[in-house]
Amino acid sequence: MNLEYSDADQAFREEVQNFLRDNTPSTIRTKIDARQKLTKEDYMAWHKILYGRGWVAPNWPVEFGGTGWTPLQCHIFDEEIGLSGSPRVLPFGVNMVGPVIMEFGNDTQKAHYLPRILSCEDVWCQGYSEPGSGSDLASLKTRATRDGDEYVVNGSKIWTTSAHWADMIFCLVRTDTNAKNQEGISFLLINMHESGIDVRPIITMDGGHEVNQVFFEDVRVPITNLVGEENKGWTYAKFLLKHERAGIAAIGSQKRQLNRLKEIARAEQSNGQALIEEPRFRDKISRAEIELMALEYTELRAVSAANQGRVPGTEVNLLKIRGSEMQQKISELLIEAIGYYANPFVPDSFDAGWNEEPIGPDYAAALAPEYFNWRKSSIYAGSNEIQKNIISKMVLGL
Amino acid sequence: MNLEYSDADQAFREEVQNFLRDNTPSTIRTKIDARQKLTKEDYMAWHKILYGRGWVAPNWPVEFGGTGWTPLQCHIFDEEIGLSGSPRVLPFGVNMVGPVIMEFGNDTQKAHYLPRILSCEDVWCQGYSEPGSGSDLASLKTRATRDGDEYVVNGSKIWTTSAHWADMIFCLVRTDTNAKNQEGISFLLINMHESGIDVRPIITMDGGHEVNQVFFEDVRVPITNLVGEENKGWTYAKFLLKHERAGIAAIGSQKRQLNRLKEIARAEQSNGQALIEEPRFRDKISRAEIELMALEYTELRAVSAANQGRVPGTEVNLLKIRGSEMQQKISELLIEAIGYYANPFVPDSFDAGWNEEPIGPDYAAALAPEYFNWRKSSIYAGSNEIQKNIISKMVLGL
Amino acid sequence: MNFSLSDEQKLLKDSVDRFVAERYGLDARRTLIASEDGYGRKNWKTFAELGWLAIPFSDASGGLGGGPIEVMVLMEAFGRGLVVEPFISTILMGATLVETLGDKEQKAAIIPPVVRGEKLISFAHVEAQSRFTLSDVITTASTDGNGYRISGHKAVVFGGDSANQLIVSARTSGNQRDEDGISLFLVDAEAKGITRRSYGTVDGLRAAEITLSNVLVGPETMLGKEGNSFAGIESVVDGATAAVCAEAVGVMDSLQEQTLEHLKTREQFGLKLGKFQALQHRSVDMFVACQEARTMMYVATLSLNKPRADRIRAVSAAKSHIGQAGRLVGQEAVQLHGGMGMTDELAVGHYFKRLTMIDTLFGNTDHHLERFAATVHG
Amino acid sequence: MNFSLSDEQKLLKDSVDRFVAERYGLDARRTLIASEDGYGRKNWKTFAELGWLAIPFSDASGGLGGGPIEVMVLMEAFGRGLVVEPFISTILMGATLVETLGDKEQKAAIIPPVVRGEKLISFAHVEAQSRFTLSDVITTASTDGNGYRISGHKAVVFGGDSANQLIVSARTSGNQRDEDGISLFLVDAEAKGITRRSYGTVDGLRAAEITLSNVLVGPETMLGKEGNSFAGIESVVDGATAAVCAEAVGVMDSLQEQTLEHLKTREQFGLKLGKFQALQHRSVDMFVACQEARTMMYVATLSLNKPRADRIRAVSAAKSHIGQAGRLVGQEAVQLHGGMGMTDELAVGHYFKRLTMIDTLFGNTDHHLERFAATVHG
Repeated sequence: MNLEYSDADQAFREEVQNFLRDNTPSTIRTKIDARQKLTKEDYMAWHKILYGRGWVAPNWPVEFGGTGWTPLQCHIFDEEIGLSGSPRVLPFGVNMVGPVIMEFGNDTQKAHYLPRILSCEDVWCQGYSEPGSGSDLASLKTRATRDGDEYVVNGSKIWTTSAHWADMIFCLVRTDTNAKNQEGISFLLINMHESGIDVRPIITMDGGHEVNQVFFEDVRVPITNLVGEENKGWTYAKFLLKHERAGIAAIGSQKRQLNRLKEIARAEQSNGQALIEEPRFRDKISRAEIELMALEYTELRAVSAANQGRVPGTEVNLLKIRGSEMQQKISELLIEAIGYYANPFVPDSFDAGWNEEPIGPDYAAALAPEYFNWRKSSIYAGSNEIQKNIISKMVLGL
Repeated sequence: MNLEYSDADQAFREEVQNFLRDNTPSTIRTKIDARQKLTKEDYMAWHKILYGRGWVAPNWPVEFGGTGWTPLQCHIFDEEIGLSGSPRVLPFGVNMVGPVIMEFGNDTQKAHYLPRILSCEDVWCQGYSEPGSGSDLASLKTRATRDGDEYVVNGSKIWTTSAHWADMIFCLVRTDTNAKNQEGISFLLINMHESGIDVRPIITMDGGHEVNQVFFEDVRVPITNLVGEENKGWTYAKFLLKHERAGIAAIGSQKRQLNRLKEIARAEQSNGQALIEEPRFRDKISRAEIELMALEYTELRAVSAANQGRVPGTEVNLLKIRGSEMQQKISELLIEAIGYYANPFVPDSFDAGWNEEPIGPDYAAALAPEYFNWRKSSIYAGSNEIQKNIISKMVLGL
Repeated sequence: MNFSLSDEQKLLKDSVDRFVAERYGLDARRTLIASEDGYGRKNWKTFAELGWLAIPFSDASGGLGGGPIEVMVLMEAFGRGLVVEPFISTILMGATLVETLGDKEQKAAIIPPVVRGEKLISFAHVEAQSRFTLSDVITTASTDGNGYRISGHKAVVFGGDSANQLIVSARTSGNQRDEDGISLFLVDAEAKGITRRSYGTVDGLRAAEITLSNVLVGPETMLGKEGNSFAGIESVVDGATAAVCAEAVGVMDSLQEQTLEHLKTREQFGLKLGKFQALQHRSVDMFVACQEARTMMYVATLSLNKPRADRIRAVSAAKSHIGQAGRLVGQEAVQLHGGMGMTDELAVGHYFKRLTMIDTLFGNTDHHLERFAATVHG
Repeated sequence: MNFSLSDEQKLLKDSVDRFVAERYGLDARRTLIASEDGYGRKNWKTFAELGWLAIPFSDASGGLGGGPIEVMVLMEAFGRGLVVEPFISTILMGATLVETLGDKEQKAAIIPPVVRGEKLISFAHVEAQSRFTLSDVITTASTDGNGYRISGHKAVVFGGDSANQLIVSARTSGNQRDEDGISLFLVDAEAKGITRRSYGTVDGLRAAEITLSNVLVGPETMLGKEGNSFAGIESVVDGATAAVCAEAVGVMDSLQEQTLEHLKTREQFGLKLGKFQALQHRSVDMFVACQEARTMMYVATLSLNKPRADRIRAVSAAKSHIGQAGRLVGQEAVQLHGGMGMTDELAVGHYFKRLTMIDTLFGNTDHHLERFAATVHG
């Protein structure tokens, strides 16, 4: 037992750090530092830089273009991405549909889609949730009806992140309406440029546009776009959930946020002293730091087990719960730190090119919208209530 | 709207204070100050003193020997009892079975039992819970089978406070085993000195003996001891619950505990200063004080409404939850205040007449046992989970 | 001891509840926020006609002689409706400072037009470094002939964008956080040397950063005695603090109702959400928080006219308590709504944002915990 | 980065787990507590035979050269079994102080008999006023010829009732809370001038109040250099703190298991308690708390040999975190057991009491939060 990273891992970490420092485009770096929105082009540019280095899909097997890194190396890579504030690669291709195609797709699908995911020729999004089925995913109603060599898809998906950027969507659709809920579902790949697809933005309470509702009206999809077997989609969806949640605790970016909190608490004044000197606020920071330490090493326990070849289990559910709670806690402390300057809201200031004086300190503008936005993290990717149901059943046997 | 007590209420409060100061026997006062256990004789003596003053049953109608006080006066009386640390009258006669007999008993029962409750000729206890039925009270199994002019009672009751002191027990018993759970239950008064009754002490984790398990084996009870109608006991039990919980938030005694906490925090040292000066602990006291303020005035909202003739509703459930949480919180702060001296445990020191030097400060000995003992308050009298179920259904309509 | 409204107060409550129910749908509010003024001039006129703007002022000043309870009744309803009109900034802060500290002429000049809805006044007090410390003022007013020249920067002045007049606090003596030495000046919002930078807030209000650069004012603009305004500021801010406690209670009750409605409607796994026990118990926690917040609203409101220490104890206890209760209710309301709770389309997010920002007004939970402790434990 | 036990450590774990499972039922423990010694002499002998008492000491001292991980393995199992034998006081405090600060002769005289189970030593350090401040010592040792005379009162000395020897801390110079000026003395527990008042504790251990009145000791009894013991005390106490973290994790895991067992067995309203969603989610909160507490146990244990600041950061983070997690798990375990959880008869209350008292040992949650903050933020 030990908490140390090996020399090789340390060297790997430095390699990642150097790469991130030397290869993040200055346009992106400027936006990150100013906490402005990244565009689709920014994400694509960054994806291609990682692709060029061979690092875009660390978790993939080497034969498909992965890195062959150990789980611990993948963790270090994720942590450094987060710490540096570099964008994460959009997960829908690389982390989600990619592994499903690898595992369950046919050779044609593998040959066609996987390279395009790696190179970012296709931007993907995920069609799971529907307006009527939130936590109860298996009650989904979007139908795919067989018509010759095609499926005809009708229905609607909601909370579809990046649908407005995407070329492809992977969908759970109902192919057998007579079967019980979880049976009768298929896993279908749909071209977003097909006619009959309508993407409508959903503005969230922070004023941002990340998610959409996607409408399908008689959208025709070749049956060759079916992954695996018809009516077996639920199996693939469950397989995918495990991949979706790797790194979900986002240790690196949480450490970055905590550092930012400390910087702000050093800069903010309270009654003539730095806010960080105020015992109550200092305690809150300390508690967050300790909780983050507990979260980090709980994740490392799982990573270390994976490093020794053990298959990850239900610890992802625990990490999802605690990771989202921590993100929310730190973002709450961030707005608490800035007092009255949490109030001003200048949406334009989040766009690149805005170069007016900030209202109040330059770190303040984004914090309240970020706090509002982070409320999503205990809702999405399986709400924390669903995570608790899962742990209760699968781990505790209740 | 105003928060002020009227002059008449203030004068009443002073009358109560003076009475308590002048009439609490010194033997009892000494034990209270030393935080020693009161005996049955102490409780009976105190009961008789209040009886002598006509104050033993404030909530009863004047015709039965009550005081005719307003609900606000009753609240003031309770508060002063708690603040002074005087014993509370055992509730099972005065607050529980008394009102049931008044409302549902026949004239013979009223004439026989009510005066004896007032004068403490009978000490009562309550036979509700059973080993198999905790929160699910209506699943009780103790049976009363009719045999001529008698019922024959078999079964067992648990958590019976003061059963080892009691002359009488009021019991919920099953008189119709074919009826659904809540039907088929009757309300029976049983003489504890009857043969076939066995009282076995239950020692709680604080080392104390307050509760018992009571066993009934072929206990013969005259049918004249049935209150109201056979198989209607559940109605009477529900009626009683409202009476049981009046004053459940125990504002006066909680204020007394909070004052004690402050005294101890002034006496205890932490790093060369009084513990109460330590910002973290000071905050905990302040938070407790604010929470207690919220609880007190929430209760006063209910009392004030009752004073204007409105019937008390489900606020008792809220007061039960928050009252018990506060008791537990303050008792937790009390052990936190004394550091290492929470550890020593000298059971004899809680008995009257023990006059050795205390281990550590004289206020320390009882605090850990009290903390352990107060864990009961979120379990008994309808666990807080049951209270939440009730609010959810009755108030929120879920 | 009495927690019932008088018959007159009940009429006021009916009237404001009706206004909010009929005029303050989410869409109407959106339109107001997007408008140039950022609030409804017509609404403000209605407030004046209904006498609401006159409530806190004495008969002598041209008001209706109402008190904290009437203000509480209004503010609770404003919370339920997420009303954006500048009632706090103009009525409870600006004009109430004039009522509290002004001389006869100042009251006569200001309160009647305010009450008629013709004049807006904001209190330009908070500064970038001051956080919640009311005595932390570095804006200075130095004498110049009979008058003064004021220079400094005032931060997040609510209603400062639309105000006709500003009450500016400035230091005429003393050090940065001294209570003595703070003076107040009634300044025309368009006066020479004043720069206003206006903006919206995350919860749909308007505010401004206000820079004063050698703004020349006459001696008649001074409100109260030179260097002696702190006690007045403190009592007015305590009143406004109790008022936002009432607003918070209105917001919280509405969130609780919206959430219950959602739980009773939305189905998952073949059951209404409200049948899931974990959500039931969390709804009860929200309910308890709302009830206790209401209690503390009463305690604060009914203590405003008590001696200073009692007032501080009650107001700070309430603001601290409601800050925590509001966090619980707001966060749970969003969570129990699921994805829909995150959208701009549904009301719940807007209520959540207002509740979040109320915690930053006049001192957050921790600030008032400290103030309570300092008053109670010395 | 590795969280697996070595094969040897796994053998140790099997052995201590087996001992606890087979010998430490609640009734056996009750008998030990009620016995005159308050612990099992036979058990202690077994510990010696199995080599457990030798684990933390170097080969040179007659030990087995084990480290923090082996101690953690033992302590976690002791937590699961609520073991009352004086392992912390004698092995982790008393003898480890000798190992850390003693000279060759002292080690030779003390560690071998301790390891053989023939000698018990307690550390008499805490005083009535000191709370959790390790440097707060007013017991004095003044020179007398070649030796010293020690006077003072030592509070809640665990194992102090049965110890053959005491290590007494006393001030040879400096002021009440100075780190410099604290010296340690090896004193015979029966020495002239020592009064011991023994008692049981709420969680079934034994301790004593120890009064020293002009106790004369020779210069050879001094452990370490005069006035220079603080660093040694601190590191030994950090080790013991990490050890009680491991004990707490054992207690918590057991409480979690007992509670799950209860929820799976007990029926109410026609259903197993474990089918009620509110209780399911609370069980998950307990589970998460146990998991994170285990993580922090590893972090503390694996940081004990790091530089001082790193060690403090890890140990204080762990003790603080586990204090909170333990409160949650303990209180919920009792609550979810209902009335039965309150009884002396069931195990759950005994585990709850031990967990509660662990928070008072070596500094509670708040103390370690402060210590963490002071180390991290300076």
